[in-house]
Order: sequence, then C-alpha cells, then structure tokens
Amino acid sequence: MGYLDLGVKMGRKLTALQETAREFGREVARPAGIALDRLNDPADVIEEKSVLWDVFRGFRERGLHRLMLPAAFGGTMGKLPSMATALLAEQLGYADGGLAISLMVSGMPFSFAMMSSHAEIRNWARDYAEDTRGEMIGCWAITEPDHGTDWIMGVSKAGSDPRLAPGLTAVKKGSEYIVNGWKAAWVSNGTIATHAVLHVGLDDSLGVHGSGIALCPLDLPGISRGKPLNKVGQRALNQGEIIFDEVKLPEKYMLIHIPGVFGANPFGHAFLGAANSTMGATFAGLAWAVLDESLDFVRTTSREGVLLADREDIKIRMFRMFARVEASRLLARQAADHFLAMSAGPVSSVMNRFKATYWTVGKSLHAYLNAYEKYAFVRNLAERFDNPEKPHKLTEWGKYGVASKITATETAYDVAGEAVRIFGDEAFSPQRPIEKMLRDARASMIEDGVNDGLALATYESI
Amino acid sequence: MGYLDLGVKMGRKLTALQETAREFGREVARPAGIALDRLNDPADVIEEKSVLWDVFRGFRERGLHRLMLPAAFGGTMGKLPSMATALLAEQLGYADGGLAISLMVSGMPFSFAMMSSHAEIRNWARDYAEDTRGEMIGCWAITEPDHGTDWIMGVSKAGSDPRLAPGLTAVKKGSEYIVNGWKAAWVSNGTIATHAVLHVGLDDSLGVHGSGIALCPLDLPGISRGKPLNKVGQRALNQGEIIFDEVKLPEKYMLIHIPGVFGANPFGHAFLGAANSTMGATFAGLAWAVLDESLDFVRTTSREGVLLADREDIKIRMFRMFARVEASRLLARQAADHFLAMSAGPVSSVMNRFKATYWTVGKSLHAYLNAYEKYAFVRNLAERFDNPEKPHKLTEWGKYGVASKITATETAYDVAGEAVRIFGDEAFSPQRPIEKMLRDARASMIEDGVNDGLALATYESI
Amino acid sequence: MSFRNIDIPVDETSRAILKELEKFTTGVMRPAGIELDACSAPADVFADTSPMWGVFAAFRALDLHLVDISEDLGGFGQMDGVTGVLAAERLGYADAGLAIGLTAASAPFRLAAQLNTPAMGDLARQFCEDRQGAMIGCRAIFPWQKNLDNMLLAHEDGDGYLISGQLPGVVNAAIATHGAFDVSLASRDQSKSRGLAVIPLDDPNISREIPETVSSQRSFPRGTLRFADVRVPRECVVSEKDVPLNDINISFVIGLNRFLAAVYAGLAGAALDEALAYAKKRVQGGVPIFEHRNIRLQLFNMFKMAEAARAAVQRLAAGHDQQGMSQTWLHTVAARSLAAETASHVTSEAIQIFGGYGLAREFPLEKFFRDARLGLVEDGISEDLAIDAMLQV
Amino acid sequence: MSFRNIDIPVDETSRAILKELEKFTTGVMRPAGIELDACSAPADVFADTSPMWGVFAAFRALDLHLVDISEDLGGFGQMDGVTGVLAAERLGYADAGLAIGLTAASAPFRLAAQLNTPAMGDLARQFCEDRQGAMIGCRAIFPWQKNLDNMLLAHEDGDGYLISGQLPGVVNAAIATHGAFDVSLASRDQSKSRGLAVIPLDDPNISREIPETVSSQRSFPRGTLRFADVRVPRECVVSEKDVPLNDINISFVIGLNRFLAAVYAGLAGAALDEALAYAKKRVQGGVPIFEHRNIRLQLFNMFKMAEAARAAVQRLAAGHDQQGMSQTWLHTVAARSLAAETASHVTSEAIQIFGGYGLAREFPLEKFFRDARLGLVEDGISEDLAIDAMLQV
Repeated sequence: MGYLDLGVKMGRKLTALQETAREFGREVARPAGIALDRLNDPADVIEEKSVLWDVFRGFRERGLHRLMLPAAFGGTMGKLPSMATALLAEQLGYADGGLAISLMVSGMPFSFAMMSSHAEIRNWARDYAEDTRGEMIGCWAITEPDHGTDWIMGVSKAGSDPRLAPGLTAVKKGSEYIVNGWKAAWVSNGTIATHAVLHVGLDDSLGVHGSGIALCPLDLPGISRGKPLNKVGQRALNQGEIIFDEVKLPEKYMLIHIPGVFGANPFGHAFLGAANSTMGATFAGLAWAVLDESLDFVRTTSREGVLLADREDIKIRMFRMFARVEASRLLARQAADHFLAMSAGPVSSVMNRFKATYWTVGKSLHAYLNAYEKYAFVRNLAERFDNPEKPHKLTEWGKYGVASKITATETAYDVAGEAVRIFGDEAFSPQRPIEKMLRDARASMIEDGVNDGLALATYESI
Repeated sequence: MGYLDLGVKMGRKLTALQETAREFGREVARPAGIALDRLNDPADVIEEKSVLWDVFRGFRERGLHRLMLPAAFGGTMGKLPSMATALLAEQLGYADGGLAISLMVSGMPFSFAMMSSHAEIRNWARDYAEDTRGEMIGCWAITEPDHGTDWIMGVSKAGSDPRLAPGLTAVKKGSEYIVNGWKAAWVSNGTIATHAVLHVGLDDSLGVHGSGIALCPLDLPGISRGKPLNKVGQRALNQGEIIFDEVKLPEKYMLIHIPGVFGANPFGHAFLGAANSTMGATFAGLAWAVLDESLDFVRTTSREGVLLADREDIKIRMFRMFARVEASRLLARQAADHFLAMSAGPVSSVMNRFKATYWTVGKSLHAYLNAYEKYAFVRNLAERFDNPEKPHKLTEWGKYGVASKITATETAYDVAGEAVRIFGDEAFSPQRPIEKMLRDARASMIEDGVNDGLALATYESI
Repeated sequence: MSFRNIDIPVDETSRAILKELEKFTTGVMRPAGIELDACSAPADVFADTSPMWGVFAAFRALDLHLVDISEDLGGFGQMDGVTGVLAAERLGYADAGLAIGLTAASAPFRLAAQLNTPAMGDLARQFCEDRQGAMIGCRAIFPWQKNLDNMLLAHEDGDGYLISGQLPGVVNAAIATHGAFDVSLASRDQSKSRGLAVIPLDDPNISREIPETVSSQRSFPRGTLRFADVRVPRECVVSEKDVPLNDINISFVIGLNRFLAAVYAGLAGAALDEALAYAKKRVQGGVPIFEHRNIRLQLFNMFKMAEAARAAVQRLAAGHDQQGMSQTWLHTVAARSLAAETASHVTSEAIQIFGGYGLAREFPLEKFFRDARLGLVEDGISEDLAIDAMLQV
Repeated sequence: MSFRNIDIPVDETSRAILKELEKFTTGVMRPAGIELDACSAPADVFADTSPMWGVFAAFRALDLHLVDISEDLGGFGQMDGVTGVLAAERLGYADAGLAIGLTAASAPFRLAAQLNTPAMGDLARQFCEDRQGAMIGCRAIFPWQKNLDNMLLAHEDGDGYLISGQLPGVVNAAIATHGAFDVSLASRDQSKSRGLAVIPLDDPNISREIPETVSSQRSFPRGTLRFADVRVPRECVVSEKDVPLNDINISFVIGLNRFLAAVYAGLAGAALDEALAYAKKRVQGGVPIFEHRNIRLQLFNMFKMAEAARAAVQRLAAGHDQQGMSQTWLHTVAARSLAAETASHVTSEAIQIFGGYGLAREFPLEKFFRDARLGLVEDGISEDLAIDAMLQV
C-alpha cells in the first residue's frame, strides 16, 4: 500500500526532485525504453527520428542533468541534499535501466572537466548545463576488448601486473599525445558521444596503475566508431566501439598525465565505489519497478477463477520480493548518499558557487601530479594513504558502493526472474515490460564490472 | 578493515552504549552461550550454578535492561537516540542469538506493565529496573501447541476465523478470570520466567481477534511448567511449556480485557512489526558475527600451503558474505529505528520522566477499551484505521519490521551455512562457534513466527 | 555435448540413430536457429524462403517424426525412452524453439494414431505417407485445466461441430495444417463435456497471428489461433464420454513434459560447453580465466546442475521403460521444472563467464539465455503444475 | 523411502538383498541412531553396553560388509553399482553417521583384498572369516592431497616402519582394529614417496580421542588417532614405487564419494518423508497445512531436489556399470556435492514445515539437519575437490 523512505529525510526539495524524475520516467523514459527495446537493429535506436532524442531532451529540459554540476557552472549540486543523486538514479532505473545509464554517464566528462587546470575545458561544464537539446553527450571510455575485469583489478595491488596494461596507449610527442588503440563495444553512448572520459595507457610496466585519464572531444581526426552493439538487454542504451588511429591529442586534454598516481589507493576505491553506487541506485530502481509491476499484475489477474493475490504461494513470493527490493533500495540509497555527504556540507555548498573554487581545484591537482612525479616525499606521503591498518575513509566506503551494485543488480535480476514465473506466458507479451526488465537486469550484472570481479578487487578492503 | 554505520549518527551516547554491550557480549554472553550450548540436558542450563545467571546479572548490572523502560520508572528510554535499541539487540545477537532473546524478552511484561491502569502493576517496571540480580524474568506467553502461525494470521482478516481461536482461555467469574490451557514449549524463558505477557482467548467466535492480554505473575496457584525444551539451536535460551489449570487470575492483571480490539488493524501490525524488528536486529548481529569469525579464519588459515584469503574463490565468497550481512544489518537497524523514532522526540523524552504520564496512559487505555465495547461509534472510528486506501502509518511500517526479520534470519542462516563450507572440518571443532551459529540461526527462522507465515500474514499491507 | 560418458547406455541401433540425428542438429539445426533468431520480424521465420523449411525437411528425412506411431499405420513404432530423451537433449542443444516446433508437428497425428478410429487412423496413415512435409501439426492440451470455459467451444451442429474461441501461444500456429485441441463439447441439450478435437486448419474462418515482438525462442515464434464458427466433421472430435480421454491426455502431457525436460537440459548443456571453451581461451589477469579458482568453481556448479537435470530426465526414461508412465506425472513435472530452471540459471551463468561478450548477439549465449526462460512457463507454469501434481502424493 | 517408482531397476536377487537390508535399516538402525544421538557424552556411543554394537552385528549378518572383496578370499564379490547405491540410500535414510561407520569398517580389508599381496590377501581372508565382528576398519585416504608433509610419516626402520603423526576426524577412530592410511614413506636415504599403510591398531603407542562435544552425526562420532613411533612390519605398507597407488586410491575415493552421495540423498529422502507425513496431519488455519498451496509448493521443491540427487547418483552407478569408473571422478564429486547440499537444504526446509516441532529433539528432524552438514566437508571440502577435479576437463 506504500513504501517508506527509511533513513531519509524527504524534505520539499527531495520530494520535488523525485516527482520531476518520476514524471519524466513515466511519461518519457519508460515508453521510449519499451519502444526502443523492440527495434531489431540497434542502428535504428540512434537514427535521427528516434524517440531516444526525446529522452535526452526531456531529461535536459527538466534540468535533471544539472544535478551533477556545481552552481558555478549552472548546476544544482549542493542546493539539494546529498541523497538527491541516489533518488534520481533510482527513478531513472525505475523507468528504464538502459536509458538511465545513458543519461547518467552522459554528464561524466563534463563533471570531470571541472577539475581541469584549463578554463576552456572547465567551461565544458557550463556548456553542458545549458545544453537542453542533447548536443553534448559524454561517455566513459575505459573498457577494452581484452581488458574488462583487468581495469577493476586496478584498485587492488594485482593491478600493477604489466600483463594487465591497457591496449589503448598515449605517447607524448611535443605538446601532443599520440593515441592508438580501441575501446570496447560496451562503452555506453559509445557511438553517439561527443566527449569521453578516456583512460589511456601511459606506462605499460605499471599495469593498470600506469594509466592516465584524458578528457577527449570525440571529433578529433583519427577517431572512428564501431557499429552500435546488438545485445540482449538495455537495448535502448547505445553502446559501441571507439577506435583511435594515430590520434593527435593536445596535452591540455590530459587530466591525469602522471602514471601510478591512482591505483591501489583510496582514490581508486572512491572511483570504483562512486561508479558502482550509482549503478546500485539505478538497479535498485529497476527492482522496485519489477515489484510494482508484479503487485499490479497479481492484484488484477485471475487464473482458474482465483485472483492470484488470493493464493498463499503468490502472497508469500510477493512479500519476499518486497523484502529483497526494499533491502537493496535501502543499501543503494545509503551507500550513495554516504559518499556524497562526505563532500557536502555548508562550506562546500557555498564554495561550489564560485568558479574560482574550480580554478583552484584544477591548478592544485595539476601541481600535485607534477610534484608526485618529481618528489619522492610526495610519493611517500601518498603511500601513507594506503595503510591497511588505518584505511582511509574513502577505502572504507568504496566497498559499500560495490556491495550496493552487486546487491541491487542481482536483486533486480532475481526478482525479474521470479516475476517471469509469476506472469507466465504474459511475461512474454509485448504489453508487459517484465521480460525486458529481466534482460535489462541481466546486462547490469556485467556492466561497470562483472560482479565477481568487483568482489575480487574489493575484497581486501573488508 | 572496518564497517561503516550507514545512515546512523553515532554520537557519544550511542557509542558508549554500543561499547558496553560489546564488552558484555565478548566477556560474558559469548563464552557463556558456547558453554551452555554444550550441555546435553537443557535442565542443566538453568540449574542454580549455571553460568546463565551470570549472564542475567551481567546484563542487569550494566543497566542494559533499562533501555526499554522510561525514566519515570528508572529506565533510560528517551535519554538515548531511538537507534539505541537496535544497536543493543545487534550486539546481543552478535554475542549469542539465544541469550539475546532471553535477555530482551525478559523485560517485556514490565514494559507492558506501564500501560496498566493499576499503579501496583505499573510499578513492576520500577522493580524490574532495579533488579540487578535477575530475580524478575519475563516471558511472552503466546504460542500454543496447536496455534503457532494462527497467532500471526491475527494481523490479517483471516485471523477472525473461529477455527483459529486460542486453546488457552480466560473466563470471567466475578472479579477473577479462570484460566485454562497451555502455552507451547517454545515460550522463551518459559520455565524460568516470573511474569508473563499472556495471550488468552476471551471470545472463540472471533478467532485470534477474540483474544485478550493479561500481565500474569507466574506464581499463581494452578500454574505449572513443562520440562525445558531440548532443541537444535539457541540451546542457551530456556524455553518450555506453561500449563494453566483452573488458575484464578484477579481481573487487575487483565490489560486488554475486551476482545476484538486488536487484530487486522494498525496495532496488530505495529505489535508484529515491533517484535520482528528486534528479531531482525538481533539476527543481523549474529550474521555479522559469522562474517567476523569467517574473515578471521580465512586470514589466518592455510591449506595446501596457501592462505585461504589469497584464493580467488574465497575472496569472492567473503565479499558476497560481507554484502549480504551489511544489507541485512542496515535494513534491521533502519526498520527498528523508524518505529521507535515515531514515538520519540523532545516531547516524549520529557513526558516519560513522569509517572503521571503512565497513570494517564493506563487509565486512557482502560477507558478506551470499555468505550469500544459499549459504543458502536467508537468501534466505527476504530475501523477507519483500517482503511486500505489510506493505511495507518503503523500498518505501513509493520511490514518493514517483518521484512527485517525475514531478511536477517535468513541472511544469518545462509552465511553461517556458507561459513561451515569454508571452515570445513574446523566448523565442527568445539573451538569454533560456527556450527553453533548455524544452529542458532536455524531456530530464528521459526522463532517469533515461521518466516513464510509472517510473509503471508503481512502481504496485504505491501 | 560434452560429458556423455555416464549417460544411461542404449543399444547399437539407438546409437546409430543418435549419430545421424547429431549430424542434423549440428550441421543444420543450430546454424538455422541462429539465422532465424536474427530475422528482422518474427513472422519472417515462416516466409517461403525461410531456412526453417529446410530444417523441417531435413528432420523428416530422419523419420524421427514418426516415432510413437505404430508400424501398422506406417509409423516408426515405439522408441525406447532413454533414446527418446537423448534425442530430445540433442535437439534442445541445437535450438530449443525449433526442437519444440519439430516435435509439436507430429502431435495431432500421434494422438490420431492412438485414438485409431477409422477417420483418425486414416489421418495418421496419411501423415506417415507424407514425404513432402505438407502436413504439419500443432497442439493445445492441458488436462489439469478443469474449467471447460477456458477451452475452445465445440457446438454440436448438424452432423458436425462449430468450433469457436482462441488459443494463444500455440507452437506452429503460423504453419500448422492440423491441430489437436482440448474442446468443451456443447451438445444440443446444452450439457457440456470435455473433448479432444483433431482437425484440419484449412478453414478460412481460422485466423493466425504472430506477435510483432518476440524475445524467447525467436527462432520459432509461437502464435495465436482464432476460430470463428469453424465447421468440422463429427469424426474429428472425440468425447470423454466415449473414450478414456483423461488417460490419453495425461499420457500425452507426460510425454510432452519429459520431452521438454530433455530439451532444456540439452540447452543447459549447450551453454555449459560454450562457457567451458571460452574460459580456456579467454585471457584476463594475464592467464586464461580457467586458471582462476573462482571460475572453475563457477563452471563446476554449472556442470553439477546441468548434469543433475540430465540425470533426472534420463532416470525418468529408464524408470518409465520398465514400469510404465502412469505413475510418473509428479516426477515428470519435477524433471521439467528442474531442467527449465537449470537452463535459465546455466545460460545466465555462462553469460557471466563471457562477461561483456556474453551480452552480444555475435555470440550464441544471449540467445540461449532468452530461449531458456519460456521453459519455466510454457504449457503450464511450473509452480502451478507442481502445486496441482502434489495432490496425488 | 517414498517415490521409488522410477528408480533404475535391479534384478530379483538385488531386490531381495534390498528388502532384507531394509528390515535392518528400519527395525534396527534408525532407532539405534536416535538412541545413540541422545547419549550424554559422545564417547558413550562406544561403551561396551552401547546399542552401536548391535547395529554392527546385525549389519554383518547381512554379509554386505564383504561386498567388493573377491569370492576367492571369501568375500561377497562385486555388487552391481545400482544395487550398491540403492543400498547406500537406505543406510543414509536410517542414519548417516552409522551408515558411514558401517562401511568404513570394511575399507582397509577391501583395499587389502585389492592389493592382494600375500600378507594383504591373508588380512582380507581373515576379515571375511571374522563372524564375531572382532575386526573393524577405518581409513584416511586423500589422493588429491599432494603435500606429503600433511600425511602420517612412515620412517624406514629395521625391517619395518615407524609411523608417527595424527589424523583428525577419523570415522571409527574409537573402535577400529585396523586402518588404511596415506603415508609419506621416508626411506633411509631421506627420499620421500607416497605410500599406503594397512595396519593393525593394537599398538600401545596409538592413542585415540573422541571430542567432548559433537553435533553432526552424533550417533557415531569421529575421532582423532595419534601415532607415536608405532612400529609396523614392512608388508603392511606399499609404496607408489611398487604399485599403481594413485589408481587404487582414486578408485577407492570414487567408490567412497559415490557411497556418500547416496547416503546423503537417502538422508534428504528421510526428511522429505517426515515433512510430507506431518503436512498431511498438522492442522493450522483450520485445515491440514498440506491444503495450503505454499506448503505444497515447498514440499514439491524439496521433492524435486531430493529426487534430482537420487537420480544423479543412480545414473552415476548405471553409467559406471557399463563403462568403468575411471572417467567419472568429476561426476562423482558433483553427485556428492549435490547430494550433501540437497540433504542440508531439504532437512532445513523440513524443519520449516514442522515449525517449532522441527527444532525439538523429540522429533527426528533436527537430528537429520545436524547430520547433513558434515556431508559438505567430510573427506574433502566439496568446493576444493570440485576446483581440483575441474582441471581434468
């Protein structure tokens, strides 16, 4: 009859955000996701007249993309409680798992841009905030055909094995990097993105730890795209290869230009945790959607003259579905919020109004990276973050983000599987999104890292 | 390397409480639980020189029993954040699942006593608060040999079926009730309790809904006890039958003397939810203990020359155990806290200092019950609580208490089973509490209601 | 399929049959299934130029479609049960959708042979003589359904019946020439009884519909049949008043569900084989992932489940052979439920072993995964059959 | 055990053997197991007056302890594999702990018969002639363990060996007169090799210990054997240099694990039977709980799992019979793992059906539940065996 927001203070702002997201999901994303899922050729998903673009525009017009940007660049970050991001991801996942990924990852290069030491790049964030037509689309170009789980192992010591080094490399030549290699077909927004957070190999001898991060406009000469990936679930989500052939990347685009800085340290854990806690909230939302669809179904469908909801077996199975969904939703929300709340607070909500803050951030990061390369004492200092006896709070937290992702995606998959068994033939009817939700959930257990790989990489921080 | 208290503000008071409970668990309850588990005859558990009494005394001496009592009667309720109860139950479950039940249920008649309209009975609460020697021990006498799940069905409409009516009945005769029947061997503290919350059948035609509640001293003539139950798990927890043979119960002891008042209504759900959310926190604690034991084991044990914690399969299984335990712990804490927080707040924390408050509560309840019997408009008013379109917040919440119990007990059972497989033969070594924890968890899936029965009864409120 | 070393042994003739069958399942059926799955529209599967027709023709050349039709009528005669399930496993290994379609195509004729009235016997004989593959059957028989209102209605009318109603989710709906269906027989005095109709489907009052979107077993989509007062001759319909229809139906669905169990066990085996091969090839962390203990444990658990499903259905057949089918409904439901769950689980785990590649259409796994799910609900939801079947304990 | 109707058929002689066995398992073994489980101290099980001795005597009267010892030596000869697992199921149905103890009691003598050196042959013959039950064996053989340092150490000394070391968790440790053990053979030149010792246990330098607390299979507690320079004659020990020890050991553990699989499948069946009977009797909500759909679904799932485990082990035996054991290690590990998991799960679910009564010692379920768990880890942790066995794929 209703769900509680356990552990969340739902004030006016959060309620309004949730309502906007819910309306967008119900009216725009859910129906679009179902329609796009049916297209047999994934090229049709991104063609000019595709409903996909209504989804992008609808999301931006409602200002939902601004949540990940600070006020200085026209965003709303810090104006809402830190729980806002989890609630938004949850509502998007409730509407459509694939489109949720597409919309959320779309802002990633522009959030990262704020940390650049170049004003030109930092201003991408403003351009993105103002782009209501969906002309700027970001992607996260990390996974490679031969290196999937290897990337995740980067947060553990095993990540320094040279055999794990990325295939896509960037070699400095004057004021440019020459980039060669390719990113795998699982890059979300891969064939439609205009900008990428691009992970490049800088020093093979350090394995994954030898990689750097570029913020890369995807219209540079030498960049081409593969065919959109044809896949089992989340078919509304565009994915595809990005190929780099002797691409000349000006050095200003290289955000992390020193290898070895990140890796088996708190920042690696925070990065992994942050990506995964958003995944967690998204697929907890999908699990929730399955629960609601199922409740609606059993309360309106009779078999052999008996309402399904009047059968004991069905009642118990539905209650158990409820318990699992709510447990995963709670974990996803609290895990995501805990991280964001670390950096929130009155000071930062004032600070983030000023561009100067980000000038400082960008310059400091750049200076730190250079110092890290130059001075042994900085490297030693950095290593102290790594003390397993007294782990950094980011490391402590990272594992919760991963736990949330594993729990939510598997809950979504399991409850969708259970729903298929309850719906029977009806699950396969085009009128019902249930079988689609199962396929969407199926993909999520691999997206952003195969679940067992995530567990393996994160185990040490328990 | 450490656990986070997601969604909890751990202030000084909570931290102190948690530390006291943890010390009690580590030094007193855990070793006692292991020793008591080994006794082959459950009569030895309660014999005079049994370490069980050290547990009762240790708990009371540390004042931990006062948490469930208001300041007016010498308790600490309201002086601590509402999360305190869940944290205490969690720590007790971490130490020993069976003893946790024994200690928590022990206070139940005395907490209920505060609602009596008789000052003499209300003062039981004070006596209990002051009893550091463990001379007053309560029990919850509800389950009967032929009515287990039937009681739980009381929160649903099905509970009005006359076939579900309790076997133990109370018939008014002058100023006394004549009580006949028996309570089942699963009554916790059954053979050692001095007082009981006693559910009695008042009107068979109303099924379970026709029951009332007495606060019954167990030294009345005609009351006898069965042999302590010999059972698979939670062997440190005394359980046994209580038999009533023409017992004359003075009417002052009858707290709820009007049948039909509770049942398929918000109060029934709240009652079920409250009992179950404590169970949830307790067994989330047990699950947590299994996790810690297992982590310690894999990090200190080698097989075939390899540390278990260095094996990929073990790392993944341990991470998954971590994820499940933390999800259940989070749900248990938040579910328990949500209910207690409803009645907490500045007003109640002042009010609960005054005995007069409870004078009013007792008199009001009594007056309400009489009015309910006498006036149709009161009954109609009560029925409005029952509106499925706009359920009461207690009904909304009750299902989370049940979800927490199901989730926590099954998590504890599953992780203990997984731990047995990891420990191998070692799980069965008397030096390890793992196999015992599995048996303790096994019992919890039936205690306070068979999990499927709870799901069945609560389904309608989803 | 790997791991055949402890299959219940069959005689040499059966081994030869299975070997021939395997040429077909490997060389024809699996590749055709993958091609059909990729059709832009589900209805394309049934187009004149579709490779589906080649699959039917090649299968019929093996004469296995005549199994269980007596030799008198020109059929293959009985096949021993173990050979039957080993054959069905191989069909399921190749393509679950086609496997079910190929077998459903014989169903009305097998029933006709069993009823063996003059008209029914003739129909069966005709089927055995049909070397062109012109006759294709379909079926919808659910003996556990007690409610006569849920069936096709057959009104007595003149010297025949008028049939009306609709049947969703029928295998071969698009191409069947004949069908065997539960019917509710309404006689002139309005009394109702259960019947079985074995009828031709060439009447213009019969319409067929294939859904525009199909996900599971897209290589061979089910469809809906609609009957609008379709006139059929009296001899096409038998009533439970005249023949022991319940026994016939139960024995039919026992056979069907045993077959389905074997098909889904075979599908699980197909996913397991792909996962094993991939794990030995795919390098991650510098070594083939098979070197990692967690991967071997995962593969072992898949192996354990797939082989348990195969064991359950093989034992079912071995037991049947000796002791007759009648008392095996509960075991049959259990085997089918186990096999379908196993197929769902093992195909999903195989995707997980493949990682991102497991999700892509280029590899067969995601198709196996989609195909498996229908097994849990087709021809009766597992749980509903189970709860009903338990009553016989 | 219910649901035997589709068991793989055996011949009349075997049926007669199973019938006799069942009188023993039902009339003697089950009640004794329950009585022994309730002993105040685990060591009491082995007291002179313990009913355990009656169980051993009654079992030996059936001559099944001589199975797999050749008739030349006075043994029973080979028993067909299916009969073997059907017998083991019945033993497990009665009491898992005793089942394992009764069979372990023959192990060293069966190995001696197989090695059949003059001394070993004599030992086996002696065992076959022992009508008093004076000879009781135990064993500790783990061919997958590669590390010689984890075994008993046998030092060459004079014309024999000095054995030292300890073995925990040995079945029959309290009462065995003979044992067969992996040993690490240290010759005079300090080189080490693997050996198998089949030795008497009457040396005063051997000590035995039964733990004070036992939970799983309390009816027949395992114990620790300690060897402090125990002198044994040379002919009691064979080296892998002289005989194909690995083959012998592997074939031994294949037999053992197949037996264990059947025992735990039988235990699952025992719990299922109790739950079914109870569900039809117990009234809740005004009707027997069997009337509730959820209870029937739960029972069905227990049935499905228990029968899948039985099918897996029966097929294993049926396959073995035809094709020899050598290639079946992986399937054997899978069957044992499945059966032990099934027993753990089904006994737990049966407790859930019983509700509070399921937890109480008055009913046999909680004992079944405790007994089942050891099956997941005894004689090798399932997962470790599996991860190792997968390497052979």
